[in-house]
Amino acid sequence: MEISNSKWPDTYFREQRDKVLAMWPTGSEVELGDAVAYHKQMPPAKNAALKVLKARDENLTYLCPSSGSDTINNHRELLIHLQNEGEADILTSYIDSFTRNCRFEMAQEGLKKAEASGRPVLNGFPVVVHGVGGTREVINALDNPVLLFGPTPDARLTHEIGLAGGHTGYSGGPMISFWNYTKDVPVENIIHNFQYINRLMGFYEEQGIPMLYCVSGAMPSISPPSLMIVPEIIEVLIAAAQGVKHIQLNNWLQGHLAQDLAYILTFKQLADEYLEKSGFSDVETTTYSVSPTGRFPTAHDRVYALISYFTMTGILGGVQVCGSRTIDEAHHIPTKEGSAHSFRNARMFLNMLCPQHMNILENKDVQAEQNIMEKEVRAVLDKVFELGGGDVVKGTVAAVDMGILDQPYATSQRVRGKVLGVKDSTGAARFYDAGDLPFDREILEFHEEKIRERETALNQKISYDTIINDLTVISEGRII
Amino acid sequence: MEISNSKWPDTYFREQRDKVLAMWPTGSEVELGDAVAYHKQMPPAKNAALKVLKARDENLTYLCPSSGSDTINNHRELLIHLQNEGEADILTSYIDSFTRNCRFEMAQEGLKKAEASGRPVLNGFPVVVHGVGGTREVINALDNPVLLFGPTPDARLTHEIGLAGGHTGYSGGPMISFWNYTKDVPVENIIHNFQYINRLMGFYEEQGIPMLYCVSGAMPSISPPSLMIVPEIIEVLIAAAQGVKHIQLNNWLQGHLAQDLAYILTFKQLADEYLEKSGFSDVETTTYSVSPTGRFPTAHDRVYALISYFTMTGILGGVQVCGSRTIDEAHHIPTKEGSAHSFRNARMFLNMLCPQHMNILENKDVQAEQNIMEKEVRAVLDKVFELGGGDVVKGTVAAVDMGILDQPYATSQRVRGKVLGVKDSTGAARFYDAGDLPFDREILEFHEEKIRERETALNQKISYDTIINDLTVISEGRII
Amino acid sequence: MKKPAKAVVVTGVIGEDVHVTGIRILEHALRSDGFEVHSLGIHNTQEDFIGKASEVNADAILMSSLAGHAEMLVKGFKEKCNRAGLEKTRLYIGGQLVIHSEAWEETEKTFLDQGFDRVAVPFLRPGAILAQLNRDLGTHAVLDMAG
Amino acid sequence: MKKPAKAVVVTGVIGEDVHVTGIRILEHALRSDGFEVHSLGIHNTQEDFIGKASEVNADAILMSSLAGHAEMLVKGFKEKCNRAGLEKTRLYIGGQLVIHSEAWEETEKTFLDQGFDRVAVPFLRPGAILAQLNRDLGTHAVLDMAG
Ligand code: B12
Ligand code: B12
Repeated sequence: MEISNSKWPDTYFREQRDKVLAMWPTGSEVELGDAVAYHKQMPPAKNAALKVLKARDENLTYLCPSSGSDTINNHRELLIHLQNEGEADILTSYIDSFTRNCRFEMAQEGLKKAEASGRPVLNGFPVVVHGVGGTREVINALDNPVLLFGPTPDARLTHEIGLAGGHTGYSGGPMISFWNYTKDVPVENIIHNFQYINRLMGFYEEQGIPMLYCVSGAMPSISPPSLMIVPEIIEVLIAAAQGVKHIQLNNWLQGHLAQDLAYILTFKQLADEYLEKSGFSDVETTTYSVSPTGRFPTAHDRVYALISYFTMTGILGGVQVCGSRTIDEAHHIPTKEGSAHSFRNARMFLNMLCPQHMNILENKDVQAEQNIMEKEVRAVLDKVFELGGGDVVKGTVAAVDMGILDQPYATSQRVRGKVLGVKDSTGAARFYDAGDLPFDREILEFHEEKIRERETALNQKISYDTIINDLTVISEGRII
Repeated sequence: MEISNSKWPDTYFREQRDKVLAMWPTGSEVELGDAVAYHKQMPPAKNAALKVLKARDENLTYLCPSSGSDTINNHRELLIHLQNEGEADILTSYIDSFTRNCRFEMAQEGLKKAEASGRPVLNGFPVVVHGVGGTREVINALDNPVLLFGPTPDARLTHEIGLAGGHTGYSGGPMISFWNYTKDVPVENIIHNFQYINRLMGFYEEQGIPMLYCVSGAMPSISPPSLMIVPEIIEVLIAAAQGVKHIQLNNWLQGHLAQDLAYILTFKQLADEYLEKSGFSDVETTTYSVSPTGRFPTAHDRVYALISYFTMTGILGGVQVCGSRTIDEAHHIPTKEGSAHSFRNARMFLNMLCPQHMNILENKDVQAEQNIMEKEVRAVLDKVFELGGGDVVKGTVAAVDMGILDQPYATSQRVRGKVLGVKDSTGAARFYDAGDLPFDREILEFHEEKIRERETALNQKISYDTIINDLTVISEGRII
Repeated sequence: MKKPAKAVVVTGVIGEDVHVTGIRILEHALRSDGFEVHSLGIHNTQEDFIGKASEVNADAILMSSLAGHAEMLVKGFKEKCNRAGLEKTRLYIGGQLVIHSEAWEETEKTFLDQGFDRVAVPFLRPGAILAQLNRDLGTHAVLDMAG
Repeated sequence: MKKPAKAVVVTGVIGEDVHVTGIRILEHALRSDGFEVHSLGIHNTQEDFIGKASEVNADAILMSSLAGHAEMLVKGFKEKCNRAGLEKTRLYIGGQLVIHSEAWEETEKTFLDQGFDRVAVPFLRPGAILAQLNRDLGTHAVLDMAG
């Protein structure tokens, strides 16, 4: 499939939409004129893009969960509870994994089971089978904005229905969906699906309805942040090309304070720089942070500490939106009670630290991390542009093929998978193997040095067992 | 009563001991030779003073609760549970308030009730009525050091029995006991009682048994830290004069990160400096931090965040021992389960942050706080020395009288009580009224400026209601 | 010139307890609401309360206790009040009265049985306390305070 | 030259689930313990498992599922295995099988009824899994791993 980073012609978009809306009966409910009207009558306070800009202007940090339930009732009750009891500022419709993979018939079957049994069956909100009307039943019951949530190779129909249903943004992206959510789908196909989604958001923007698009890049697993920042910036540029105007920069916190803060700073600086360079100077960027997706501790007392810990990082990083997992994370889909407790914990921590406007970003450890991170990102990203002859999409397709864009523990067989991360003696993520990434000696030696330090601390060579252990060590109650 | 800061002659000490040991029958159980022998056979790992020095050398932060229960069984079970389930590194025997006030007959009555009813009746461990034998039943069951805990005007017999019983330190001091634990006792009497305690510890040190003495200065209530540091340094110098060799510097965290960190740095620097100046260069000082004693939130999810929050401050401040309240704090004497949950929460946070050895102490906000704090402490302390003609004890007695040593919300009628604190717009404690403290214009203007900022933020003048509200605002879920 | 107080109350902390913040805040609220407040501070015996109440002819005694020993400390207080001719003086107690967790009804009953007219549930806000007091004494609220 | 494996297993994730970390770690442990591991990765149908198991004549199938949809995804699996002549192939499933909180016994029963020989409780460590597997297959543990 031939693909590039240029804006889709209306005609092409229209053809594509006809196919997509035909994927499931509820597609026929989508009528853009009506959707635009629906959004216009919503109070601005329910628009996620406007709300995060307010946070940026007023130096606020908002709290945002990532959860969803299957039936209209369960989902509405969950979000109302999160809004009123959990004091969550922005809400989410986490999409179930059947819908994420366009297995709508399975989603429907699960939904029926859930309605029959009265207990949750699906791991998220099946927005497509609920259709526009069902989705609006949820949105209408709330005062806060709601985002669609969750990477997936094909969220086109999900967006047609989800946005028409009143969601004002989405979190996910083509790169993360490729690495971590598919097995054998070419990256160009997934990018194409996201160009569709981004174009649709662009259309809403053209109608005067801001839509918040939150890129995700890649799922971290003891990954030096450049492994996430590079694909995230690629997602940013793909979105901007289709007319997306409000982009949220997702920072995947892994626990090392200096490295996580440097991630937030470096990503924002370089995203804005590459947007500017590529001629998208009218795109607003805001920042979001969320805790890692490695295995969680099972004990609530410990998880509360993690929730507080990652809230701390988000606040010190000055993000506009701070995401959080819940005390149910290790066990099952978050209940509304567990979610509310979790967000009250995050809120308390936030209400202690936020008003202080303490700025530790000039800390030398943070700057050292920033310095190396920036070099890594530029090295890879510039290579991608070079390979694409200036076109980031063409470059991406080539770079994935050559392992210049690479990820550890990818689910896709189309990924080189040579890169591997390990923690250094302070718990920061370093390259154990930098695979075929186009790094110079300085970068490589930096990581080798850190690895040596860890080996001295352990007094043994780092084995595959060390690496595996690093993946789950937080669930055992410590960063290292 | 004529009193000065010179070491007690043995003869005088002996006379005093005879009187004290006669205060309650169990006094006769105390035999110093036997006590020394008992301590000598204890493993060094059970000595608090040695353990905190290890922490200082190895850059570790230990966790320490502050709790105690009434019967031998309850108390032993509580401490074993805290040690094994709560992973607490140093344990405490929080002393009940009857014993603290030498109402031993009431303590005995309460203890009988507790033994009869099987439920706790006293708010701490009545060490005197339990006697040396009873106390050792608890100590022998543990692997970690145990401290006596809690300010009181007269803990002489408590120390005779508590130390002979195997405790290896104490937290409390004459100044805090005067301001916050008495109604009408002259400060010189309380200092005299503490000279006794300190001399007793000095005796153990002379026998080669390190004893950890943790000064406490004054209970904060929206108090600029110099209000605590000054009396704490006075307590340090009184202890050193009687031969105490291991002193722990208690930092009362009130929640403002920059101010709390500056407290930890300033106190340590000046304590060491004044010890040196006064010729006590062989005293080892270590640092301890603990969360405030203002009203706690009632909801566990919020308290967990506070526990994590204050653990963060302690770690960033590099303290050797980090204290913590529990999720039971607002409700009742901590249960063993509540305590264990609380310390597992603190431990998780510690295990995330500590290994990073992140140093933010050169942060400019921290340094600004340090700068003003140091000026305040020197201004008052030097005046105290001047009033005492170089004798800190004589100076203290005079300064209290003149309101040069002063506290807000003191319980003692003998305190001037003109000083009053209020939070600034970032949640830091500032002087609303500096009373008769010998401050120069620069210091006063600094605080006035901060007060003005708060008034602008509130856009109203600060009223007594604002001040009162600041006292309990954390329990409502926010620093300001 | 200050107008006469609408009612006279004696406040203080009983026993060896040092928790004074709560009652101080309460005293502030009481004064602002027009009560004449005689404050005893901490470390008071039953006799201290009774002596002051008789002296100022108090309409009510507000006794605070947080350290958890209240039950042991108030034994026989009501009888002593009666003997001192304070039958009509209303007796209030509040703070955090017991050290263990038990149903509030149990705690309340314990102290009602001891002869107190009202037992304040922990954490009760000054506003709510003033409202109750004005109702009981038939006085008019001056402040309009949220509970 | 590598010595012959002590037993042959097929591993993979069923359905639209992407949780691969757990089974990958398990595969690593299995290989280190001398098993011949045929890994299918994520996004497999029942047929994918059966096809590979028949092809390599597997002693056991280890099916992983975390996303919470396992019950819907394994329906009829045992019968299909039998029809494919895999009666003797032992069927294992593990991960996090249901999305709601229920007693483990219930969950276990659900999947035993579906024809699985063993259902792994969530968070089970590789060491414990290897031990069980060696017991079931009568093979000898090579690694000595803590549960
Ligand atoms: C601050 C504090 C202290 C300070 C007190 C400073 C001071 N001078 O006031 C210090 C550090 C000195 C202290 C010491 C101790 N404390 Co303390 N302390 C607290 C804490 C954290 C807050 C109390 C407070 O100030 N609340 C804020 C005020 C505004 O609220 P309040 O007092 O409840 O008063 C309000 C209402 O209750 C009501 N009210 C109060 N009195 C009355 C009376 C009447 C008649 C009415 C109608 C209403 C009323 O009006 C007020 C305004 O709304 C509480 C736990 C908590 N609640 O978070 C523990 C707590 C009360 N302390 C406790 C204990 C045991 C002690 C100690 C014995 C040490 C120890 N073992 O922990 C020592 C006491 C030594 C002694 N001799 O008394 C326990 C009490 C146990 C229990 N009752 O179950 C608590 C619950 C902590 C705990 N979980 O262990 N403490
Ligand atoms: C990491 C993670 C992810 C990563 C996965 C990365 C990857 N490629 O593996 C990402 C971010 C991609 C992800 C996505 C989603 N996740 Co997820 N995820 C987790 C998390 C946090 C940890 C899982 C993990 O890696 N554990 C570490 C490994 C080592 O342990 P393990 O997998 O349990 O495996 C061990 C044992 O179970 C055993 N084992 C495993 N399989 C088998 C099989 C056999 C036969 C045997 C014998 C043993 C065995 O051996 C392993 C070694 O000890 C869990 C929650 C938690 N546990 O903390 C949620 C969790 C599993 N995810 C969940 C969900 C719902 C999702 C999503 C659907 C999104 C959403 N709505 O939350 C999507 C899935 C989309 C899709 N298409 O599948 C839910 C599942 C609900 C449930 N089952 O109750 C959980 C519990 C989180 C939650 N509370 O909601 N997730």
